[in-house]
Amino acid sequence: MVIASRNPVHSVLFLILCFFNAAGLFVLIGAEYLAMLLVVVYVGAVMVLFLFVVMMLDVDFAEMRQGFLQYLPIGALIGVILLVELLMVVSGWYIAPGMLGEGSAPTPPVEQTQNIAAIGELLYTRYIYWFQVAGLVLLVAMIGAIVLTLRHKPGVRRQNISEQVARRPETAIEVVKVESGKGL
Amino acid sequence: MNAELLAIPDLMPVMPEILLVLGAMVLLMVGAFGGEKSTPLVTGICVALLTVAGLILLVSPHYGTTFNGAFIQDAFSQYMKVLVLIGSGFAIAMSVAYARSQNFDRFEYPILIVIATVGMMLMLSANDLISMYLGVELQSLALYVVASINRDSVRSTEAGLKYFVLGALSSGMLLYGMSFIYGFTGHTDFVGIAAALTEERASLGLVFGIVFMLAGIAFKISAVPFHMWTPDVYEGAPTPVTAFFAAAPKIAAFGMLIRVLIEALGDVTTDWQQIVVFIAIASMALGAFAAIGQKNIKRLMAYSSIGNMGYALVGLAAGTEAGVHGLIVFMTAYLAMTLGAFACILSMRRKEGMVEEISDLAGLSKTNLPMAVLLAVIMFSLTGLPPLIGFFGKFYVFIAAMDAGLAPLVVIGLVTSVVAAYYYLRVIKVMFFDDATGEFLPMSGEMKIVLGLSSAVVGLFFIMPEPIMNAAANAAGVLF
Amino acid sequence: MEIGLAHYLGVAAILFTIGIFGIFLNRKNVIVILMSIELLLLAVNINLVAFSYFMQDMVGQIFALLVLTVAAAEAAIGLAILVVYFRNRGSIAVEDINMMKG
Amino acid sequence: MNDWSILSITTFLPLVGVLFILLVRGDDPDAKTNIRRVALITTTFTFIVSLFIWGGFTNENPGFQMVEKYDWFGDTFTYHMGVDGISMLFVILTTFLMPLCILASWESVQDRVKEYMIAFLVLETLMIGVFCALDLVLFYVFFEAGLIPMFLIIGVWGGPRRVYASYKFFLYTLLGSVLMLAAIMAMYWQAGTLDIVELLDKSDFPAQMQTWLWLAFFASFAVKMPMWPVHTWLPDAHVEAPTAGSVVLAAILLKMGGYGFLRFSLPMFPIASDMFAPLIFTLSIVAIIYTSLVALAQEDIKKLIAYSSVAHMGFVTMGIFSANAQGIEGAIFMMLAHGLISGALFLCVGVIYDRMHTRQITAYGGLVNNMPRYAVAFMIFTMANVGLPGTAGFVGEFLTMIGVFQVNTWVAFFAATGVILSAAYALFLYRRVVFGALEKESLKSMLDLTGREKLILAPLIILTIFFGFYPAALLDVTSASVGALIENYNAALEAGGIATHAAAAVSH
Amino acid sequence: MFSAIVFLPLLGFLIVGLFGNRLGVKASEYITSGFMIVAALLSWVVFFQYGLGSESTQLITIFRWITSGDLSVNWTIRVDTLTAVMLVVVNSVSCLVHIYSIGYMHHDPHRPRFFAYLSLFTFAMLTLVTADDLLQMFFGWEGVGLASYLLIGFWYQKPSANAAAMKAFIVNRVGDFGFALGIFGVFYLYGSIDFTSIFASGPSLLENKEPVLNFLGYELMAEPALTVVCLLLFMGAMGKSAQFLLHTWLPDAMEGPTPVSALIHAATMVTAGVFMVARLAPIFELAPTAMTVVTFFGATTAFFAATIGCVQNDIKRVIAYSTCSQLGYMFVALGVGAFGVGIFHLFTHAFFKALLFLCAGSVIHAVSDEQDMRKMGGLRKHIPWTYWTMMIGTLALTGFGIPFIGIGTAGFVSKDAIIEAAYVGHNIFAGYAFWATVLAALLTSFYSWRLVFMTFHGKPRASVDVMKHIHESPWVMLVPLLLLSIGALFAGMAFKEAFMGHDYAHFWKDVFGGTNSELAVIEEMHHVHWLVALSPTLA
Repeated sequence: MVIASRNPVHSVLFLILCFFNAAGLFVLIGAEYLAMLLVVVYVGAVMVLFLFVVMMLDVDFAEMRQGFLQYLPIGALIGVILLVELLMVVSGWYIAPGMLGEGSAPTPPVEQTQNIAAIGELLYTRYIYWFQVAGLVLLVAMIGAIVLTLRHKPGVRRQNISEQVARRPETAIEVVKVESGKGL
Repeated sequence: MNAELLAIPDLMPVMPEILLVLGAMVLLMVGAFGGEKSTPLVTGICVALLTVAGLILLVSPHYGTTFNGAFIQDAFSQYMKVLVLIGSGFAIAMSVAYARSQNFDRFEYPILIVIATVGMMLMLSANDLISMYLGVELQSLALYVVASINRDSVRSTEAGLKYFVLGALSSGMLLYGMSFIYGFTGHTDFVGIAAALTEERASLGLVFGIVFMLAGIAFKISAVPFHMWTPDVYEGAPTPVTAFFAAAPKIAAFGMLIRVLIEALGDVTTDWQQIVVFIAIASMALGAFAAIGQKNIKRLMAYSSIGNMGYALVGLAAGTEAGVHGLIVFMTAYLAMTLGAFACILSMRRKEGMVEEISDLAGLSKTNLPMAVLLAVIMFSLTGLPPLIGFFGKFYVFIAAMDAGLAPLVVIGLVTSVVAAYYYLRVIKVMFFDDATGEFLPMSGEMKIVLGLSSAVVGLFFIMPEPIMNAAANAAGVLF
Repeated sequence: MEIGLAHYLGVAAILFTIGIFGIFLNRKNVIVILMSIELLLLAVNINLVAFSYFMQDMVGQIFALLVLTVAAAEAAIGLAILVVYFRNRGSIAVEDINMMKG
Repeated sequence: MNDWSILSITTFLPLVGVLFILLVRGDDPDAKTNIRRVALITTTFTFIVSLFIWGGFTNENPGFQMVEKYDWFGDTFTYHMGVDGISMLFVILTTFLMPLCILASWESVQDRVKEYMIAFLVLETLMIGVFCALDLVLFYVFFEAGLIPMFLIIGVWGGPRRVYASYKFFLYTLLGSVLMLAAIMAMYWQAGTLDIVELLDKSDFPAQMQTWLWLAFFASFAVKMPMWPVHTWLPDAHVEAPTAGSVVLAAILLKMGGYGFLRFSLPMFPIASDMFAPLIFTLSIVAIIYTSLVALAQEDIKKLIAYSSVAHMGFVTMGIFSANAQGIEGAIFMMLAHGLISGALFLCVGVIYDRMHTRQITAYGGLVNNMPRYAVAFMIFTMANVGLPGTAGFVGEFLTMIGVFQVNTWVAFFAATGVILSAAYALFLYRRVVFGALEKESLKSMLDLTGREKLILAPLIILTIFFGFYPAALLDVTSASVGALIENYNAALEAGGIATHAAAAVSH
Repeated sequence: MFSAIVFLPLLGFLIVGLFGNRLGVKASEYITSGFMIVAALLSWVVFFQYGLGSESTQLITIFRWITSGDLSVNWTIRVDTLTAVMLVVVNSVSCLVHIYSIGYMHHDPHRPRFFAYLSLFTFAMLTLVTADDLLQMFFGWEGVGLASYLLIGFWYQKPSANAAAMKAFIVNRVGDFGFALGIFGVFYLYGSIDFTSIFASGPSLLENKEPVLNFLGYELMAEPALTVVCLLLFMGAMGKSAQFLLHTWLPDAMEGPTPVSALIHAATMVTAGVFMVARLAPIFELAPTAMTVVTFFGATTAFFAATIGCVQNDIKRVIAYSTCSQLGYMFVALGVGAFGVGIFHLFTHAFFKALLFLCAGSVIHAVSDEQDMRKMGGLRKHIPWTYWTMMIGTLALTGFGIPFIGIGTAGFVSKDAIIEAAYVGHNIFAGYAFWATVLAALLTSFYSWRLVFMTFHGKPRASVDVMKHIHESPWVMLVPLLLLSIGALFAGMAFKEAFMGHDYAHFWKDVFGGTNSELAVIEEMHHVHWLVALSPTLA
């Protein structure tokens, strides 16, 4: 429904639902921290952002579905083929026995460490590099969003404190010598 | 908690990147507080930063891996990084005059380019799927913004939007592929993947992973069939941005592609060779044929770059040291030619503003002979005529492919290059054979420098080929 | 029935397909495309986490965490661009993104 | 004997001229004159230097002489120059014709003189380089780079349809030569070297591969020659090119194809050459007869001569692939002679074109009345073109035909009909242009040859006739190298299990 | 001396050709004519030395021409009897034509050019007849073709002249096509193209029992191969000597000035084909089939051309067709193996045909360049010298003489001999040739006398205006006429014994290969039936 619904607002809501489900799955396989993150970050932040934008842009949704069907047959065909292939690939998937725990960073037993602690331990030591780069990515996102959307609207009055503080009589008052008999 | 985890990693190999990142942040502050006035200063310092980083790389490179193998610095990454830095540096320099005339002299622009450059450098140094992905994203996000930096222009923002949508899609595919590879090998670092792969033959899952990953990267290098964004973005983005897009990110993506395919997946060459061959053929053909009808020179360059990526992929398809060597030479050539060409395009300024139709170049040989000659040299080089650098680039790529038994591919490549010759010739024809329709404003100083340098490399490479050839050979050598 | 790796991967595959489907079939609204991308990334995350769990390897989860981060950043940028575009063009219908052709 | 790199000096001397031309400032008539002078002096000097090559050349030595070899691109390819009996004369031909070309464009080119002269000088360097290069890539570099100046010469200083012509020229040639490039790469892969000398020494490519390589090289050289049916670029290029451009095109650039066949196809792929000889013969015959007939129907003087060039090149290819001494030496001689003669013919056309600015045959007639000297010169070259004995044109034609007769009489039979046809079109042209009453008003004011034009044509006349009577001057140079070439060729064929023509022929 | 004979005309050509305009007309005429006179005298000396004397074949190599592989060609002067005969013919006629032209061409502004061409032609013809190899012969062959082209097209403002010149050149080229192929064939068979080695190794070729030549897909044994080669060479001869099918250019060539017609199209160039076949007699003899074909074509041409000659109105064309016809006679003689006879007819024919042409020129000159016989008539009184010399020429052409006692004009002696030779010839076309030649002789008489009567007798049909201007030619034109008349009258009787009589062997030495066939023919000729001998006279 995320992609099929007529109204984008509904789409967003369905997407949120989807994320919740995924979070549930994460919990099932012991990735509690990620599940929480998914809910907090995605549902809490990103999806709200989406919703905000959708509403802000206030698009004309009336003609949303038109034209959808015209590409449907071929699109569906491709989609189905892709899906079947993927399912074929993954259905037979198994983890080679020799590979269990042979990864770069074996999961510590649940009894010893909690999931969040395990992640933190790795992320801040061995994988500090990725952490830093991810930070950088967020920085870029920030700069980008600001650059693109922030605009100084002309005509809006702003308070400039330092200017106000630095105000001096010389700049504030204009002494005009009025010639007699002329007026201003 | 063992000591290994707590030891401070060796930061020396990462020096250039650290320098750039810190510099970028400082400049951000400068810009934020300095306001619009500080733009020239920021721009200048950015170029300086890039230069310094390049010099560090050139003069005292520290080879080695660090951050537990997530980051690698070797001759290959060194060489490619220098290329990237050159591309970025010149791109910033070229944008100065443009920015002044087009009212988008925002200080964020050079900073974003610097950060994108850092992203590219990380891509080149990535020795791990995650590092690779983060590098890609760092670069891509910056580029999305840069593409739509001229936010008041519909075309610019449309370009940004297109680039973003397709770029994000490609990231998704890249990631999906990566997840398969991870799932199959149990590792994200290249060494581990390579080690896992030597033990057993590739399964269907791995092949799928590779396919998705290649598709993702193909987006980044705008190879067919993932090229759709290229012409539109080239045309829509502000010209200096296009110049930047055409040069540095392609090189970085290619470097990354080479490393992942050779280092990590070197043992399953047969699995990806077919795909690369297909993409290469499709790119070369599309680049050659689609460009014929173009009127806008930026679109022309877009198709040209698609085609060129096809040629580069030929070298990769060979999968041999010679192939990589050829590819590196080719990318060097490509960089020089692209920069030169865009220096010319950026100089197509008239009193009433920028123009970018090919027909606007008419009679350039009468109004501005040096520019016409140099652009012609670059066009001939793109055609692949000796003794210009474009010829040697293609030559080395093709000879490696021939060596690898890909003769049909080579022949197709050569034939498409003849087709491509047609539209390159058209540019020359317009400049030399047609009558002038109007004069351009004189070229600005930095354009002259960029154009001069790049066409010097293009035209005179054959006299002194050893430095580049040896460095490239060196770079290729470390991967095998 | 034991829920195995294949099931997780299957779910991810379906999500991924829907995502792709959404991008290519959508002719009307760019924002849906952005959401489809989120779906793709979610699929990836499910994959990663599943692998991580069944291989007993933390890297997968860390990868997923980073993907999550980046996806958020991407969404921000994407929306920003969308907004800017909307300001210029007054529409975000896919059909209208056609200033340049060729 | 090779103390001073004479080949490199000859090759790059014109570039020195380019530097001097670049130093000339200004666009006024004086500057133009200076530019022309510099170009003339450079080319003349180059010619003089190149004569030392001939002077130092040992006829008896079949191998390469005056060899220079330096590292260039590491071990892939080297800067390797040298000449042997096959190539040396082409170098001389090039250097000899260039001053004449410069002189020929002395007055006809007034626009962008500087660029024009630079283009020509660069072209000269590249052309000499082609004949001197002893490394495949080096060869290819020179071979291909020649396209650039020629493209510009046709395109910038050409006639009304110059764009079309230059494109056609460029793309045809490029398409052919990229295939050759593919073959070069395959050779490198197979033999591990691109050094021509080494490749010649051990030309033992497998038969199957030879076939492909041969075809690839053929694609390039056939276009360059040009052979039917890929000749169509030539008439257009000739018609549109400025006079001197036509001269260079006809006299030298076409020869690269023939030279390539001799240098590569025949010695390196003997088995394939033997196999494809019938193909070549067929195409040559078609070229000779068909293009002669086409020439007969032309209304444009230059086009007519261009078609005649195609026909003559048919003789050359035929001679080369007859693979015997007469055929090959004849082909070489023919190329040299054709260089002089067709060059001269184009110069003759240029003379009247400069006066009338039209190349339509119908625009002329009766020129002998007021241009008797011109008529004489034109007559001599026409006759040489026809292949009248006593002119240089005859010897080559005769030798190629006698050579091919020993291989295949059908071919000789049809080639000989070309002799009739060439007489027909050449005389038809001559009659319409030169003979008859001087009726057209516009022609009456035309003046006879100027001193400059005499200076251009005189050496060509002298050489045309001299080599007609004493071709040994050239044949002696080539014989040793050709002899060695044939010997190797036959040896390779025998090794390949193919009966050679020599064995089949009657013992004398 | 030999070099002088050959190269004096060339020298003349070069001097006048390059500097003619500066030297002036008079000087040009005198230089070329002077050189020619010297050359002519020298060639008579040679004739007496080599023909009548006992000098044997001599080769003078001048320098190398073409060396390529096995092929080696030199510029050589070969002197033997055949050459000597041809030298005499060429140089004498040429010399007289030069002198004649001084008078005939005196209106023309381009005289230096004309004389240069004449000398060039003579030089080319001389290289042809002195050639020691096929290629040099080919050089001369084409050289005369060129000169003929230039001379026919001398009046370049006349479109018909240009067309005729082109036609001559191109038709000749068709013949050359065969000649060239023949040369290739000879080289292929013998590995050499110089006469000395060909003749030396000629018969040995026949001993080879393998197929020796693959010609156009046919594997040929030695004899057929030789036949093919000979036929190809003969094709060249047909072109040059205007034989049937390739004769069309000759009548058209009459567009050129009359002295040119006399020199080229009567006396010398057209005989090049005859000369070539005679020169290659040793090869032709090995190929009987080829000889048969030669006979056939010769006979056909002799008859056919004569029939056309009967209906022409242009005075020069009549003579041109007669030339064609006479050349046919010569080939008949060659074809049946009577080489000496053929050459003898060539020799005598040169005198009387040149005479006829020059007379015709004189007539034309007299009637203000009118060539149509229908507009002449009654000229006998006005130009008596011309009339009488013309009579002599006609008598010689028709072969007037008294049978059995050996008195007669030059034509009588040689033509009779040919008819006799045809009668006794052994190839299958000999009989055909005999009847063809006899009939042709009849027709010859008819058209010759028709010409004389139409021109000189009857009432003047020219306009009054023209008649007023009729005048006898100057002496410079008449002297050559007289000299040629002497030749036409007596050359036959004087040299009969040498060419085909008892001095045959001594005269010709082994020029024709020394085989016996032609001796046999000569021998038989002397014993033919009286009726046969009489037939030409009757005719």
